[in-house]
Order: sequence, then C-alpha cells, then structure tokens
Amino acid sequence: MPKVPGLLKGLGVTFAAIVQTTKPKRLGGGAATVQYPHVKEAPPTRARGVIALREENCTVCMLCARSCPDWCIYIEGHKEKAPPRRAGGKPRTVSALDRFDIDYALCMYCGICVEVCPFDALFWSPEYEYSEPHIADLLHDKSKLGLWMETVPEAPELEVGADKKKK
Amino acid sequence: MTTLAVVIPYWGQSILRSLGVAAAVLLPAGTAVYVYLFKMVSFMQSRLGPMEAGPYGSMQLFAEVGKFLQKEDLIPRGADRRIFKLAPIVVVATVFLVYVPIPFGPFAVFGSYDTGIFLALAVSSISVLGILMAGWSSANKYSLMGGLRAAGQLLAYELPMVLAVVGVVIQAGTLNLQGIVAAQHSEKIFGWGGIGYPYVVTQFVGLAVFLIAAQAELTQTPFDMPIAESELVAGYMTEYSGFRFLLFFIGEFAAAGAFAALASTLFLGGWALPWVSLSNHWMNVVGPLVLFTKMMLVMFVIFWVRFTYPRLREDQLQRFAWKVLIPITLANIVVTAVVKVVF
Amino acid sequence: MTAVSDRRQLAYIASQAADARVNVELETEGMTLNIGPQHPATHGTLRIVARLDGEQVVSADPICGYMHRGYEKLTEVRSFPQVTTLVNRIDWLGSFANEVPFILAAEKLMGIEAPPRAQYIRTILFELSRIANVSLFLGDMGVQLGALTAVFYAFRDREYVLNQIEAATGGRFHPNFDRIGGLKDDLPKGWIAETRACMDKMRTFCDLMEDLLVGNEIFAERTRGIGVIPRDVALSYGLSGANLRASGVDFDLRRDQRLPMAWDKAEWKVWTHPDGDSFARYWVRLQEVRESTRIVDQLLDSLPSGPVMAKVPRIIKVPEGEAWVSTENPLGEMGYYVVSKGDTGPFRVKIRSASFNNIAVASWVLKGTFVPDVITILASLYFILGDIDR
Amino acid sequence: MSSTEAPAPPTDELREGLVARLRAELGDGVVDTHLVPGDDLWVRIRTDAWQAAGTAARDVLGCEYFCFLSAIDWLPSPYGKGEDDPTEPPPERSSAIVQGYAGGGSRLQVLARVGSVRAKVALTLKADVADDEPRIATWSGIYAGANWHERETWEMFGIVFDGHPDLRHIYLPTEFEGHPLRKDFPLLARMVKPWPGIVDVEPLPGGDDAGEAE
Repeated sequence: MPKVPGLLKGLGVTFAAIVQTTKPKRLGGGAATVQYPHVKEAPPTRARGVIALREENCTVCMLCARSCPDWCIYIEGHKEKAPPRRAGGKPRTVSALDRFDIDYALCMYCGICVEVCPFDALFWSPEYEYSEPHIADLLHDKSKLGLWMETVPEAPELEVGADKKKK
Repeated sequence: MTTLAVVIPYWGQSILRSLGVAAAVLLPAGTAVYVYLFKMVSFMQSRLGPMEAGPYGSMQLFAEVGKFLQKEDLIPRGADRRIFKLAPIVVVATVFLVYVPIPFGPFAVFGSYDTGIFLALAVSSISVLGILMAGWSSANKYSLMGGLRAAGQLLAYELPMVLAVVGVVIQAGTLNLQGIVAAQHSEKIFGWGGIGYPYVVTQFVGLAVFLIAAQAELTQTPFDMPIAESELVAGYMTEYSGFRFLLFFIGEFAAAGAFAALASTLFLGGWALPWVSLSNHWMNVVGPLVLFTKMMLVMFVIFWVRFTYPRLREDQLQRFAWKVLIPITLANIVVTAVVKVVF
Repeated sequence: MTAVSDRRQLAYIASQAADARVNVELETEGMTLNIGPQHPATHGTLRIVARLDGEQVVSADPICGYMHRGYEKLTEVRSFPQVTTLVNRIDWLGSFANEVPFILAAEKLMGIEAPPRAQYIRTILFELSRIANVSLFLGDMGVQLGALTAVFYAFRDREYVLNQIEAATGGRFHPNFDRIGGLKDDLPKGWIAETRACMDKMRTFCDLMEDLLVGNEIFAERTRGIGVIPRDVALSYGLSGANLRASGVDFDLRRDQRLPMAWDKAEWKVWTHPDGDSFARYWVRLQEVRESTRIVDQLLDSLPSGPVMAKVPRIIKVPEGEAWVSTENPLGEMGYYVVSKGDTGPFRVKIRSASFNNIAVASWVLKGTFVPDVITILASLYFILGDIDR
Repeated sequence: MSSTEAPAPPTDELREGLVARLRAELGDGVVDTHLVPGDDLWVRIRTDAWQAAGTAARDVLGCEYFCFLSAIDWLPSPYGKGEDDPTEPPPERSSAIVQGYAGGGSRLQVLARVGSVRAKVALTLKADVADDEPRIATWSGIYAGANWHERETWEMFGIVFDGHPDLRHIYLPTEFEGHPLRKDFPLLARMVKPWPGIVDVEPLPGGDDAGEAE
C-alpha cells in the first residue's frame, strides 16, 4: 500500500508553510495576504481602474462613443461661438460638451475609447475604489470624470530596449 | 468530595460533574475551532485567517455562532420532519456520552466505571445512526449518498479502533480508564521511572491506527467521503441550516476533542504528571490542564492531516480498513500479548 | 473502456465485472443525479446528467449552453479592435492567449507581420498567461480531490504572474494589449527583472505541487488508471493540448507550426505521457508550466530592441479573404477561422475552442466510473466554461 | 499549418500530394481546391460525396485529428451593424452572395477541418448545402468529435445532418426556434437600444452663418 515518504513530504510542505506564515515580517516571514481596509496594495501605474476626462481637450467628435463596443458612453454637445485665436480674427464656432457620461455598469474597461481619442481627452487612472450601493450611481457624469483627473499617474518610462520615439 | 471542609450532597456532586463534562466538551471544541480551523489552516495557506472579530480574530467563533443562530431554519418540503430534527441532537448527545468515562483528575471524572473504555467506544458508534438519520430524512439525493457512505465508512473503521485499544488494555490489565492512567503513571521503562510509562512507547502502532480510525470516525479528509464537498456538495449536512447546522458543527469538533482525549488518555498518560503523586488534591485542578495540552497536541496532528491530504475513494477506503488496518492491529495484539506473558 | 496493460487497470475492470454480477441479481433501478449547473466541481455552469446505478455511472451526458454568449454572432457586428476585447473573454484564465491567434489571422489576411520585439513580447505574455492558467489547474486538481491547501498556493503564486501581466498590459484578466500589426505599448521599466523573479517563484511552486500532490500516494491512488483515454479515441474526438499529449501523442502547435512568434527562438521540450489517465494529464501540465518558465527566461535574455508596432493605417480595413490560425493555448488548440469581406469588421469568425472537444469525450470516458471518479476525470480534463459555450 | 518552406516558385508538394490523393480517391467528388503555398489548403467537395470525403481524409490522407466542423452563411446581413442614424434613410445593402475560397454555389456551406498529426498538416473541406432544403451526410460515424459540432451547426444554421444519432440543441434552450447564426436572424441587442454614437451636436441657434460648422 502507500510508501511513506510521499505522505510525509506533503505534511512537511504544509508545516513549512505554517512556519513561514507565523515568522514575523522582519525575518522574511508573513502571510501573502494583506489586511485590506488597513493596508492597501497600490495597483501598477498602467492599471485600468477608471477613465478620467479632461474636458477642455474634448471637441465632441464622438469617436469614443462610436468605437465603444458596449455602447456605454453618452455624449451631447452644442455649437457656440469662441473667441478668435488671434486678435481681430473671426470668432470660431466650437462645439462644447453638455453631457459626457460613462456607464461603468456596462463598461468592460477595454480601453478603445482612451486609445481612439484624437485629442487626448481621456486617460486611464488606476483608481478602483468607486463601487456604489445603487447600480445607477455607476453612471459617472462629466464633473465626476473630471475629478478622476488628479488620480491619473505620469506615464511610466519604458523598458531599456524600447523604441524611443513616442508612437 | 469531603475534603473541602464542606459536605457536598450527592445531587450537588452530580450537578458539578455534569457541568464539568459540559465544560470538558465545549471548551476544547471551542479552542480547537479557533486555533485549528481558523488560525492553523490559514497559516498553512499563507494567510492570516480572521483578524477582525476581536484581537487576532479570537471572537470569530462567537460571531459564527451568532450568524448561525440568526439564519433561517429551513426544513425541506419532502423531508421526514421528526427524524430531520432529531438527527443533529443524536450526534451531539453521543459526543457528550463519550466524555463520561474520561478522567480529568483523581476525582474529576463523571463516572469511573470498570469498563470505561468499552463504554466510550460503544457510545461513539451511535453517532453513525445520527448521520444516517440526517442523510435519509433530508430527501436530497446528495444527502442520501452522503449518509450511506458515512454508514459504510464508520462501521468499517469501528473495528480497527477497538482493536487498537485492545493492545493498551492488555498492557494495562484493566478496562477502567483511571486504572490505565495509574498503570501508565507507575510502571518503569526498563527501570528508569523518569516520565512514567506512556503506552505510546510500546503501542505506537496502536496510536497510529487509532488516529487513522479517529480520522475516519470524524469523516475528515483523507476519509471525508460523506462530506465530499466537490461531489456531494455537503453530504448529509446539505439540507441543514441555522441552529441545526451549528449542532452538527459543534458535534464534529466535540467529537474531534473526544477522540483526542481518548488517544491522550490511552497512549500519552492521561491527566497524570510523572513526578506528582496521583492522589495529590491539586491534581484535580492541574490534571485537566495537562490533559488539555495533550489533547491539543493530538488534535494538531488530526487537523494537520485533514488539510494536507486529498481524500480516498470509498472503495479504496474500505479496502484500506479491512485489508490493512485490521491485520496490523491483530498483529499488534498478538505481539503485545506475547511480550506481556514473557516479561 | 479499453484495457491498459497496467496491473491496476485490470484489477479495476475485474472489480467492475464483480459489481456487474451483483447488480444483475439485485435489480436496483438507477438514480438520475444532476451534477451542476451550480456545482463546485465544474469551472462554471456545466451540468452533467448522470444516470447512476448505486455509486456507478451508467451514462453521463454533459449539458452546456448555460453560458452561451453568442460570440460568433457578436463578431459579425463589430470592428476588428472591438473583437479583440470580446475574444479575450473566452478562456478568461489565460486571456492574452485568446487574442493572439485572432490578431495573427487578421495580420495574415493583411499580409503584415509584427516587428521582432513585438513578436518576442507576445510570446512572453502568451507563456505568462499559460503559466497563470495552468498553475490554477495544478492547485485546483487538489481541491477536487479534497486537498484544500494546494489551491491556496496556486492562487498565491499566480498572483505574481498576474501582477506582471497587469504591469505590462494594464489588465489582469483582460489585457486587450494586442493590436493588428503589433502591441499597444512597450514594457514598463524594471519589468524584465521583476518577471525573472516571478519565474523563480513559479518554479518553487511547481516543486511544491510535486511534493504535495504528485508524490502523495492517496493522490496517485485516486488518479492512476482513472479516466484512461487511448490515443485513437483522443484524436477522433479532437482532444488537444495536454489532454492529447497525456495520451502519448507528441503534438504541440508551438513546435509543429511556423507562426510569426518567438517559440522557435527558445529551445524547450514537449512532454508526453503514455498512460492517458488523469495522473498523466496532471503530470504533463506540471512539466509544461516548468517548460514555460524556461521559455520565458530564454526569451527575456534574447529580447531584441526596436519598435513594437508595424506601419498600420489608423482605420484598418482587412482585405477580402479567409484565414485560419491556431495556437497552442493553455487549454489546447484554439483557432480562429476569419472570413473578411474587406470592411472594418470580420464577415464571419469561427472560434474553435479547445474545451468544446475536450468535454465531448466526457460522455465516452465517464461510462462505468464511480461518482468520485467523475469529479477526478472532469477536473483532469480541465475545461473552462467560457471556452465550451463561447 | 505548414512545415515545409515554400521554394521560390511557390509549389507545396505536401499539400499538392494531399489533393492528388484525394482526387484519386473521390474522382469528381473534389469540385474545386484553393492552395495558399506553404500555408493552407481548401478543398470543396460535392455535397453527396461528403461522407466519402470524410472516410478518405481519415484513412487515405491519415488525417485522424478532428479539428472542427461548422458552416458559413454567405448572405450579407440585411440589418448592418445597428449603427445607422435613424434620421437618415436606411442605406441600401447589397444582398449579393459571394462565396469565399474554392467558390461554391449555395448560400450555406458546411466547413470542416481535419489534420494529420504525423505529417503535421491540416486541410479545410467545404461543401455546398442546398438553399431550400439544407441537408448533408453526417461525419459522426467517422469522427466521434463531429457529433457535438454537428449538433451546434444544426442548431445555429439549420443544416440537417442525415444519420446523426441525436440531433438536438446543444447551446440553446429546447423551445428556441430559428437559427441564430444565419445572417437574416436579427441581433436584437443592437435593435433595442439606440446607438449612442450618433453625432448629437445641436447647431447654433442663429444657423451657422460662417458655414464651416462640422
């Protein structure tokens, strides 16, 4: 029937795990888990947590809403007169944003909108603690998306062999 | 109990004793749940286990009890109501009965019967009935299979457990547990009386088989076919919720305590300390602590095995019991008997 | 089941014959047991209608479709970038590996190839997602058999691999990092050193699994000789990946096929096992995770520098044509038959997922086994529900 | 999958050998072939020679590995992507049926792929299916894996496989009627909700005098 070493080795593995977990942290021990509310692990800079909107860049071209697979970006805008670029020039007609909602209940965080935006108005931020008791509150309007802007990190520099020119 | 300068009438003593047994059942079970089921398992799996309820999660057990109590008490429509309600009570009651003959001190024992060990083992096999009742009455295919598997398994492992104990009884010469503790306390190992003579020294085969059989009686991995969660969801306990599930939960851990107490009494010298005389009155206080630490040691091994090994299939399990354990214990009895007669 | 010359296998059949004689006299009518769709042993919503005779399975019929999302219909209304986000949700454990064959098919239709650095990074991330996927299997097989601690080690060590994938692509489970013509971005600073450390952790994890499960006699007792799938049955059902290699077929798409990826730049071994039983499948996958860590190490050493994106127009219109590309995904051979009529989205995409064939064999292999063996065999076939139902 | 490097004049003996052996076996059962040298091979089989083609592929060509079996509906979808502006008139969509590689005559085509593990090569077999009454012989007798694939193809395209042991739904609920993967089956998810991508920028109240509004 069973030869003993296999079974004993298994016990050895779990006992070593007990010793490893109970060893205090400074001796290199400690559990692999983190006590979440008290200690928070920072997600990597590129993590796709939430989409932030810089409103002044947006020209209501609606490319993001058109290329979103889940149809979860709702945009409404209007045209208005804007002061001319150079003094004495003709007032330009510029489209301004009325409503820019992203419904995070539908969003699948694929990042096509951030990538397809020609005016760099959308950014990724690794923020992830925005769960809501009511699912309707997941519809973030443009002011809330603006608030996310400060949580957007600097772009990390690239690995040593990467091509220098910015794509 | 006339030593405390106050005469306690007989009914007073029996109340004290029954309170003692209740404490003896619940306290080790409670600490076992906290230390092993919550903490040791988590350390094995490189996590910290419950930390929020009380300092280092110590109040977690009360939180669990509170959770179970406020859960809705469901009885499935097709269930056989009376048996469904009776099953957990049978299982828990038998565990209390197993503690009756186990001595915690010179006087701290509910009843010191001449056939103490025989009573403990006989009573521990009644819990099979409780499990079968639960499996049958839940009107659920998974429970039925769980119950039948439990019946087959517990009967198959009753025999090796009893045979393992016979070795100790031959060596001690008495069935009375107090007698076995006294025997282990007084004899010498080849003339040196330093730590008394715990029977594990000669009966290590008996202890190994006893623990394996205890693992099977508790339906724990590697013998947890009746509650094989990956097949039968929760075996015979599937339909139980709320207070009844809590009873099963207490029953399971109290049974673990009971078998640990039996193992430490039979093989590790019970409540006696080697250099302290048996009749010292302080032993009534120190004895339970000694036995408690030995129980914790034995339970560490039980739970250590439980969370490390995969489970056996029930035909392998039966084959292992009948073809391996029983021959080994019979051989052990023969050897013990021969050695007993020769020396 | 065809007999294998192993002594244990003959004993197993003899015991079955004995039971069969007993049942004839007892005339017990069978019981139909529904395993699933919510059941701990199925990775998702698979339901097995098993007709039992006592503990023995007379016939088992897997019923899937509880998670059918209709991907092939959805791809007809989406553009190519949108389909990549859709497609990495099929086998959600090794999800970077889903995007690669689809992108390669599109690139084959457009006649372009990703620059060498992109090919290397794609292969590295492919192997990382294989390690993440298969390491969960190594732990999960333990849970299916009752050993609770194995899966916690799997989750703990897999976390490092997922952190690496997230650091590079931004998403732990749905990286969406592949573009037609290359990758979305390059690797962040310090990623290579971090990944090397992570590979060492995975190797110690494999040794842990070796000690905890493979060496364990109870594990061997429960898995050797159980669910034997001979070579010809495996091929006829279209089994692929480790299930096929465990039945003794030396067939690995990474080696037997020329793809614009970097597998041929690293030397590694294809592991096979003659028995074809549940133990063989577990053992082959354990060796494959070790091989993957070696592949990643070698590719990290020889990672060329340069751009990660080829010259590709902004709005991609794939020229008309049909292409089939399949790669060795963690679960088996996953292939895409992409038909394009020259507009921004595909006209028809046939998604060949590995688990669909891997589970088709279940009704054949489960006949005559015990109920606990049903769980062992299903766990060893290792399917993911998204892969079956698409 | 290919293993041999195509030499300068792109001839691929391995695959041409396959086609030659198939032609020898089936005669005029092989209607048309399409060979991408060093890459892949498509062979169109006559509808009634489909079962013979299966046995030939397995026994003569040694393709014992069953990859997959499915179908293609060549009719362009009459609904488009659901991304058209409701205000403008619906764009007219061509309903011309144009088959892919190795041609074909009908709207529905069965598609199967089998491979040989030893020779490390695989080929795709196609066959037309009559538009009015889509029926074709089953392969479940030849390749055991075809059983499930044919059930899925029947359920999704409505092609009946004669001789299939139990042709029933595999994914969809039993009372589901209609064949979803046919192009004329509407994708309701895109019908129900208006497309948010329609440009919704209301012009200036005074009309765009400067005339360069988007």
